Amino acid sequence: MQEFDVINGNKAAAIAAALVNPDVIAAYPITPQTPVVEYLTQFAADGVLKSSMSEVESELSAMSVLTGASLAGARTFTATSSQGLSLMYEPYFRASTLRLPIVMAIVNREMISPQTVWGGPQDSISVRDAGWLQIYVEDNQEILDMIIQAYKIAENKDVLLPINICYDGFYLSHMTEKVFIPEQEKVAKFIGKYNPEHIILDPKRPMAVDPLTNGDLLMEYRYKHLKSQQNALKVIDETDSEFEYLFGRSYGGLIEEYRMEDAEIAILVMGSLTGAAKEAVDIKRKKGVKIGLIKVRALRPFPKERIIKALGKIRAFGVVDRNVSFGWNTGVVYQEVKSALYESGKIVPSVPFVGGLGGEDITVKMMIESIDKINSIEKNHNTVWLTRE
Amino acid sequence: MQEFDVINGNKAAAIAAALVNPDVIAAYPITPQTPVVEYLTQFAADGVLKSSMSEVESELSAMSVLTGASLAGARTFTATSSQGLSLMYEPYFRASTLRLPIVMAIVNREMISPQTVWGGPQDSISVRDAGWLQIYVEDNQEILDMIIQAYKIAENKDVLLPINICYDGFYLSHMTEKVFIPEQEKVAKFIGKYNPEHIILDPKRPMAVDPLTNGDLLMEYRYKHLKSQQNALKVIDETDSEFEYLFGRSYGGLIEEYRMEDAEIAILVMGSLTGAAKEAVDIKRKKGVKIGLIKVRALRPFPKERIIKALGKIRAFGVVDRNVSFGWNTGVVYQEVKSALYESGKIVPSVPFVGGLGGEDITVKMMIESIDKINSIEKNHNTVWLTRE
Amino acid sequence: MNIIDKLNSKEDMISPGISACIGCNVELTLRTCMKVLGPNTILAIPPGCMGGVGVVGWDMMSGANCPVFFPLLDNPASMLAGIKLYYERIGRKVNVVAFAGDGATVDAGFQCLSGAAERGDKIIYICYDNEGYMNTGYQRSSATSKYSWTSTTPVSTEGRGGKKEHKKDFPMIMAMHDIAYMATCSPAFIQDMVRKIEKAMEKQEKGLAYIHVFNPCLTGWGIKAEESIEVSRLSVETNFFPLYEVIDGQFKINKEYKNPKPVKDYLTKIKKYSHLNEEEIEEIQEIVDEKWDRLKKLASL
Amino acid sequence: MNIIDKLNSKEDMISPGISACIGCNVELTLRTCMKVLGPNTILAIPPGCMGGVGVVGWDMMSGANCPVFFPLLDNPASMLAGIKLYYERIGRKVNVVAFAGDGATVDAGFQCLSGAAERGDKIIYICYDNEGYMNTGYQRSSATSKYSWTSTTPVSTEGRGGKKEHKKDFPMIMAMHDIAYMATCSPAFIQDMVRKIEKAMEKQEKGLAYIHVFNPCLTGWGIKAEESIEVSRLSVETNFFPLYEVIDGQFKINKEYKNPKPVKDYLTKIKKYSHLNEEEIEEIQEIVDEKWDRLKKLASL
Amino acid sequence: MINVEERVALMEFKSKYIAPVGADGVYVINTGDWRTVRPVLDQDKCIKCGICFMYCPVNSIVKEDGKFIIKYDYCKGCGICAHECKSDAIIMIQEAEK
Amino acid sequence: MINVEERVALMEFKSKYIAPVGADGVYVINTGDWRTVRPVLDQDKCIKCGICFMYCPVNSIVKEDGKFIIKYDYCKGCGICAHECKSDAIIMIQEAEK
Amino acid sequence: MDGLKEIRLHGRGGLGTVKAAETLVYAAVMDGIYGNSIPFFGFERQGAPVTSFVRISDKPIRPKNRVYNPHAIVVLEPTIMNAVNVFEGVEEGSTLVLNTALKPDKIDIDPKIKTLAIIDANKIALELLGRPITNTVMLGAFVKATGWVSLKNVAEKVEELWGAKNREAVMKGFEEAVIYHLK
Amino acid sequence: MDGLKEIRLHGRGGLGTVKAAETLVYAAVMDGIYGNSIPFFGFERQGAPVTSFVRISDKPIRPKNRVYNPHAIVVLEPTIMNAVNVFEGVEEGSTLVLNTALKPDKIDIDPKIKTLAIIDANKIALELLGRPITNTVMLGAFVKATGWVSLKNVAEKVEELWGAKNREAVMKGFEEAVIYHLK
Ligand SMILES: Cc1ncc(C[n+]2csc(CCOP(=O)(O)OP(=O)(O)O)c2C)c(N)n1
Ligand SMILES: Cc1ncc(C[n+]2csc(CCOP(=O)(O)OP(=O)(O)O)c2C)c(N)n1
Ligand code: SF4
Ligand code: SF4
Ligand code: SF4
Ligand code: SF4
Ligand code: SF4
Ligand code: SF4
Ligand SMILES: [Mg+2]
Ligand SMILES: [Mg+2]
Repeated sequence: MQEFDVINGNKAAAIAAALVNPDVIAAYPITPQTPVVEYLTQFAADGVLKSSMSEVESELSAMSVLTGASLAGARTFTATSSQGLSLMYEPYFRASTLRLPIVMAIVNREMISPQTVWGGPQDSISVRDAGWLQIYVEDNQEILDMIIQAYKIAENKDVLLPINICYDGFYLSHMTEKVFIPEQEKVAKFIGKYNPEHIILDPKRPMAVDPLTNGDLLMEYRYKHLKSQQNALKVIDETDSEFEYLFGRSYGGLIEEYRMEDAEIAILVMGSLTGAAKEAVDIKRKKGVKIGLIKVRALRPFPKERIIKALGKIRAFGVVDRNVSFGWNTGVVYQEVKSALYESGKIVPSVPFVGGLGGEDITVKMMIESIDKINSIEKNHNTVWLTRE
Repeated sequence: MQEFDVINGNKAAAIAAALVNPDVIAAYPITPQTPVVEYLTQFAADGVLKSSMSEVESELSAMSVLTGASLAGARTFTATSSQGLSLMYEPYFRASTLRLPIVMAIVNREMISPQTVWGGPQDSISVRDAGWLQIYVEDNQEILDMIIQAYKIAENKDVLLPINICYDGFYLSHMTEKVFIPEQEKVAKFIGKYNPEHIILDPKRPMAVDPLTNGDLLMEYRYKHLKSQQNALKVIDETDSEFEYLFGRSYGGLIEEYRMEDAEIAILVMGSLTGAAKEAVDIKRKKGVKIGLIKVRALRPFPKERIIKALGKIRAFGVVDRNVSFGWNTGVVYQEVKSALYESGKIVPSVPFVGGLGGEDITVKMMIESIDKINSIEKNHNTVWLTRE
Repeated sequence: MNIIDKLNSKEDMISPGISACIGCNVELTLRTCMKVLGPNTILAIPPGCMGGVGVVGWDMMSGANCPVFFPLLDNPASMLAGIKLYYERIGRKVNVVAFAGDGATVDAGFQCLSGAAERGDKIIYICYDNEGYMNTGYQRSSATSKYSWTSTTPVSTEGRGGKKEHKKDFPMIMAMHDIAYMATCSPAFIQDMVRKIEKAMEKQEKGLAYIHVFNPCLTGWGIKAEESIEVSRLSVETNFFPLYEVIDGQFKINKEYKNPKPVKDYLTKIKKYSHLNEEEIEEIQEIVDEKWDRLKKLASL
Repeated sequence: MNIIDKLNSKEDMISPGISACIGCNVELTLRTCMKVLGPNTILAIPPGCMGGVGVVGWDMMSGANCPVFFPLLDNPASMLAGIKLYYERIGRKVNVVAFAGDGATVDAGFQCLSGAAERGDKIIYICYDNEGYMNTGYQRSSATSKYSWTSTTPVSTEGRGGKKEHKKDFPMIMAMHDIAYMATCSPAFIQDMVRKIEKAMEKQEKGLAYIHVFNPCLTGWGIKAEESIEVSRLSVETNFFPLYEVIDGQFKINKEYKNPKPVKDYLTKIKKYSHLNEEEIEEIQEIVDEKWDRLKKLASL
Repeated sequence: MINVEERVALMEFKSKYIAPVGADGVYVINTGDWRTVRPVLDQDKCIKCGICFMYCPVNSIVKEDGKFIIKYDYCKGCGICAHECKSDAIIMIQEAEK
Repeated sequence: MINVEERVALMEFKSKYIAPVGADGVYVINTGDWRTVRPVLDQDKCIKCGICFMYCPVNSIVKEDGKFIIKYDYCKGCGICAHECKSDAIIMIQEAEK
Repeated sequence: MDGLKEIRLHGRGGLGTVKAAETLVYAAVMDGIYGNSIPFFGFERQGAPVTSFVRISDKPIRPKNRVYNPHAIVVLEPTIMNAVNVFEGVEEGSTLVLNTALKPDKIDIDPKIKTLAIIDANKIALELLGRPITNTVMLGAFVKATGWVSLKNVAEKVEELWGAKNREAVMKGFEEAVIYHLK
Repeated sequence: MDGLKEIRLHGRGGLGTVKAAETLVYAAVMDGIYGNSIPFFGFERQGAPVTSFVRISDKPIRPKNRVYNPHAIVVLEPTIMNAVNVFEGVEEGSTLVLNTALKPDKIDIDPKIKTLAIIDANKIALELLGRPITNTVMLGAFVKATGWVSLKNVAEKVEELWGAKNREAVMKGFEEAVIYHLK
């Protein structure tokens, strides 16, 4: 039998990091991520974690320390939320364009203003175009498993990109449930060693990092960056399979399909609200509604092909977004899904939902109502706000 | 006859700001924006500009000073580029969610890495989802005119949002051409006074700014923010007409259509490369190709309806992006256009182009090739990279 | 008017019920400073305990009787600078004041503050130094003192650990910015505090006035609620946190003890130091003595 | 070995052809420091003149013979801290060094540097202070001295203007961070500079070593190329920029002149001060004298 | 099924503001409810020095007609007043359940 | 018309690196070309003090066999050596067009 | 047990309310069933009222949101009921576990409550632990009142977290809680 | 003038190359035609070679990119030709305006150049302005060689920017430039 513990999402993240035992960790506390930092320091004090830790004075420094460490050849880890992510935006963007496979957990928290500390992935979704890989998870087990997978994905020679594992603040970070904990050796075997050959700061192998660069060469690097994102599509799926082989758990890679085999309509979700949505799907299925669910796990790279395929035979779908795209009057995932489907050359009637911002609950009841709505549309529909009644 | 001068884009921006004479200016130098700051200080030293100026120690402070000033009731101005925009991302995002009508010019510059100082709107496009209005312009006259319009749009009671006027670094910022300069009184009359009633820090009217806020209320503010972006769709078009009435120049508002009346295919562009594209359109038109052009001026709010309408009778189109969406293998504007068209319920064959990154030129020749490509497609096509040969 | 009657005559600018810990001396400091500053004040409370306990308010209600707002953790001084610039411009005298934790001041917001200091922005910046990030559960800050336990500088099972570095000497660093006014304060010395706030109000028209208040945190440090003031007093009486001020570059020590108490008297009142051995206490005593000597030198005419 | 032979025996770590202005003494400082530091060094060059002139390289070529990189303007110290942490971890001794302008150091990157100083990150941080943002065309920085013309502190047609505030006293501020080593340098005093870099290398294992080099900028300030060194020397001989060091908290003045030259001798060599009248020169003399007095106090045993 | 119009109406029901401001009065937490021990001041022992007044973190002690009075509305029962009083004029007693 | 495959091939032609590194040797600008005036050292006047060597910003002066020699490859012609030399052993002369 | 049980705990900042909730989940998992818990996160300081939610079920639990309609309410500190409405949203037929020195007839109880467990946890905690930290005592009382998780597994986790004295507190809580069945 | 003319100027950092380019645009606009100019921005410091581009046309100019195939090349400083290939991409039949003290036969000139204007601008600048800043002299020579903009408007703008002495420099440049028609 596998070992398990009853822990919250932050502890799952910290344990995952400890299992990986990265060389350098630098993090700055922010609600709801703070306990990750505290667990890690405690693990270090207890001798369980051997990483070098830097107690930085801000998130800008946290990401900068990791950028430096990664350039020196280190495997690294950090975690942050909302304002912290915003403050580190400059080095965050650059970590990807330098092709450094840094792993960062984002404990999703709504963006100020208004002043709030509660959940909502507006923070990470707003920076989805900074070149990182971004994966959103549903429960504490997935947090732990995906932080481990993250290293293998990010450090893959065909990828070499930083990666975010994003999980909802409070809903997961502070939610306690049972989580299986793999053995450290198995994890070590799974992820292997990080041997950077593409970029390094080492007097034994002197090179310049980031010389001034002409436009044509810059375009070449961009092209390669985009290609590596596309490579990640395959690598994320494969890594999930390899993980399953070794640890017996899998998540479907880029997306998870739930009861989609014979579905006529579909609901697309992301993150911790998937649980309530699955519950609602089961309830409606019992009532004869042929509803299926797609959990979008990878937002970057966007799993265009898999979504087109999954929605191939669908009559109507809806997307529940716990975030907004300010210039569009809908959520962001909905935008992305439309963009994907456009390329397939076929229009499927759709309805965007927005709700659960700033820590608001999205309940099973709201999900059922959403399914009813999806079931009723015949063409594209305006945004529906999911609110408390 | 109107007065004119022969000036570069940065000077056009500085003159526009001086004509508006905002209360508080705070800016930090960065190539290619720097001359804006220098012109403004010189205007102030010469007594032409009466604004209070703050010589901040970073862009984070620049935006923070303006946030404070705007909360106190000031009309404000700043300008930045690339890394500067990245460093101010945290207060930048918040300026919009606080609903402060700050006006900021973005002198577009490619994002590091690689290290570069040359043009490309990757900087502002990457933060398009931070709640600001964003307008992209084509030449120096449009810089000047739009910075003036920006105040009227941003401070409109139905909008009350900050706004970026974005222009290409070097291609416009350092390019010299003839620019008409309106009279200050006329400008003052056009934009009127800023009388903030929605949010203020004033002992005469004590209130808290940004108390801790529950999710349901936060959602309400988000809803209102989204709505104000939608309101801006109308306000941007209207302001353009009012401007035309007073100053005799207009730009089409959200989008400009060029030779679209009888067009069968279309090319969509944004920013300074529009000039080369128009040139190419004229050349191809002479050869009998029924090509039209759409200049996307507003990226936020995204002019969904107007684009759907403009592309209504088109057989095929292409989008030339001087930027990338890392997780998509195309540029961002292309993503947005697909998203818009999806809602119209009709698929028009399309082809995305990416080029001109990091200061690379997009020449008339490249534009002609792109038009040929658009003319040849029958279904959606993969990304085409526009490179030097 | 004596200090009691003076304070008694002033309006409390803060909501009477905020959820600070029972006995919190930061709450006392805030209420006292704001009584002196009065209603013609715009107050910035960055993220931290005071923001967390409701001073900025909740939903559509305010937590204060004057304009109050949340700057970001990293930009209080710059936001204030912008506010003040506008009020100066329109010719209105208003106190533009930050009441910020050590995290916001000494760490995340330091650069903005340093910039404002150099530019001479006419603001009053009060830092309440509780030696850590309390709002997020007591993590280490640059202001945390040597050997302190915090949740990110834990103590091993053998009782070794705590923070390895001594606190950043922030009052001195601010003094070296050559600002209009710099002063240190303690909630145990209310009269001294009131005078210094008044001085800051006077000096603010010349440039930045900075006040550093040392506020032992009951919950984070492990202090009994009723000893809130006693421990604060000990920090001064042991020279752990000397009270001094710098006016136009002139250093002046405000409390000088012929025989300062040993720093041990202070340390042993506080749970976060409970793992310290004699050498460690001795080492802290030495640091305190050295810093005191330097201060004396600077204050010598 | 005398200083000449010592330097002559060292390899030039920088590309022989970089496009710094003709006569730039920052180029001299960089080459000299890097000769001492040698090839076992990882060098950070943030955005600024030295990065702009090619020290980090171009396209796929490097501008140096050792690992060199561009940190951001605002994060050099933190990136170095990360690099050093890893090298410490794997047990390799490497000099991890920033060569950063005053803009990167005193303004945009100060917070990162202050954090690294407090944590005691084992890096060497060299700031070349040319009193402004030269790479972007000479705008004001916090290190710009009082009354300097810059492109953002212009002089009116009546000849009044320039910067209103005096330069942030950054060496002193860094000294008050209680770091392992702090020293000021001048390109006119190469021997002193070489010794201080060596000292920094020795001290770096104890924590942060900070070196502040004062580098008059020909192009920005308006100095004749051949007077590059002469003007640098005058800044020291007039006490405008005293040479001193702080080792384990002990202040030591390195060049003390019985009769320092009047600061006017220095100011009148430089075009950016050409609009100054007698009172203004007098005022700067007073600032210089006051600062010198404070330094003397701190250096007194 | 979700009625969109109703939902949208719900989005505008709570606040008359478009920006996050607190302008509807002062938000007060009943911190008197937190008190588990209660300070009791003995006017006979009191020498009217005002120390308790000066140090009360919640401003629960006021001077009225030359006397110092504890107002219990917000008093959290920290005990500072009792601890600091040099005349032992304040004692702390257990608060009863209501 | 644009051949997509060819264009994409063009995207990978220049660099073997995927990250922006400078590892193909040292980038050198021929700053000797900038020189409009040229320092000329008179060995007879020279007292071998090394001051010119110490202050040359581009390392264009070297000590060889006890003598100081100006290498003109990168010398920008700043004149510092001439200005600092206490023995007037260096003069600056106009550079000729090639 | 049959189906999903939702529980709400009311305590004060610094009294271990969240930890108590997590202990219930742990015990459920050790019992072989399922559970999750989530605190309501406000900005509570020492002394302020806090709330925590628990779900226990014999089937896997997917929703992760707050509890709106609890089947059981645990009040860890007597004076809390002065400050908050602990009965909000309570389901018909629910259980209330209350720390009080008062008798049931002195307490205002919502009519939907059908099972009432009363215990003077302050007294027990003071005796056993020297401080009025009641969470472990209340866990014992909760187990007695509901039987939803096993006493053994609660006690074991408590001992692991806080030592033998607190295990004793759980036991004492179980023993001394008085159960009333209300109509 | 007929159609679009593209011009490339070569100078050194600090010598006013960009300003010279802008002056040409200004003159064109005052002449009633169109123009734009854009500097090639590298990281040039004092002394390093720099480049600037100008377009002049009787029709509005829409493209804003760099000039690849110039119809005229202006070399502001004699030693530049040692450092860069000033003839890159030059169109057949173009004009070269060169600051040099040498005679044409001593200079390596691309065969596509059909008009050559030679002037010892350093000498003139030193005489007139006391410094070898040649941009205004070269503008005069350029006008003489091409006639694309009017001398009057160039001279006026130069006077506005740099005063009467420099106006004189323009005139002198116009007068003293020697034009050769090459085969
Ligand atoms: C950019 C950013 N990072 C992190 C946080 C999270 N945060 C909120 S308060 C706080 C601690 C503040 O400490 P301090 O200023 O000392 O105030 P205290 O909590 O001690 O009162 C932190 C880290 C934040 N709000 N913003
Ligand atoms: C965040 C950010 N803002 C602005 C810039 C633009 N910038 C590049 S170099 C520079 C000036 C640096 O000044 P300093 O450090 O003193 O170096 P110097 O140019 O004087 O050598 C500036 C402002 C930048 N690179 N990054
Ligand atoms: S945690 Fe400390 S500083 Fe914060 S409210 Fe409680 S006692 Fe005061
Ligand atoms: S601008 Fe100044 S510091 Fe920069 S290279 Fe030129 S002389 Fe040196
Ligand atoms: S401290 Fe004691 S003696 Fe003094 S006023 Fe208060 S109760 Fe009276
Ligand atoms: S117990 Fe505390 S809160 Fe109550 S009156 Fe005394 S000092 Fe004030
Ligand atoms: S002229 Fe300048 S560069 Fe040339 S050798 Fe002399 S000092 Fe060196
Ligand atoms: S400075 Fe003059 S004397 Fe000294 S070595 Fe150089 S040339 Fe010779
Ligand atoms: Mg603190
Ligand atoms: Mg500088």
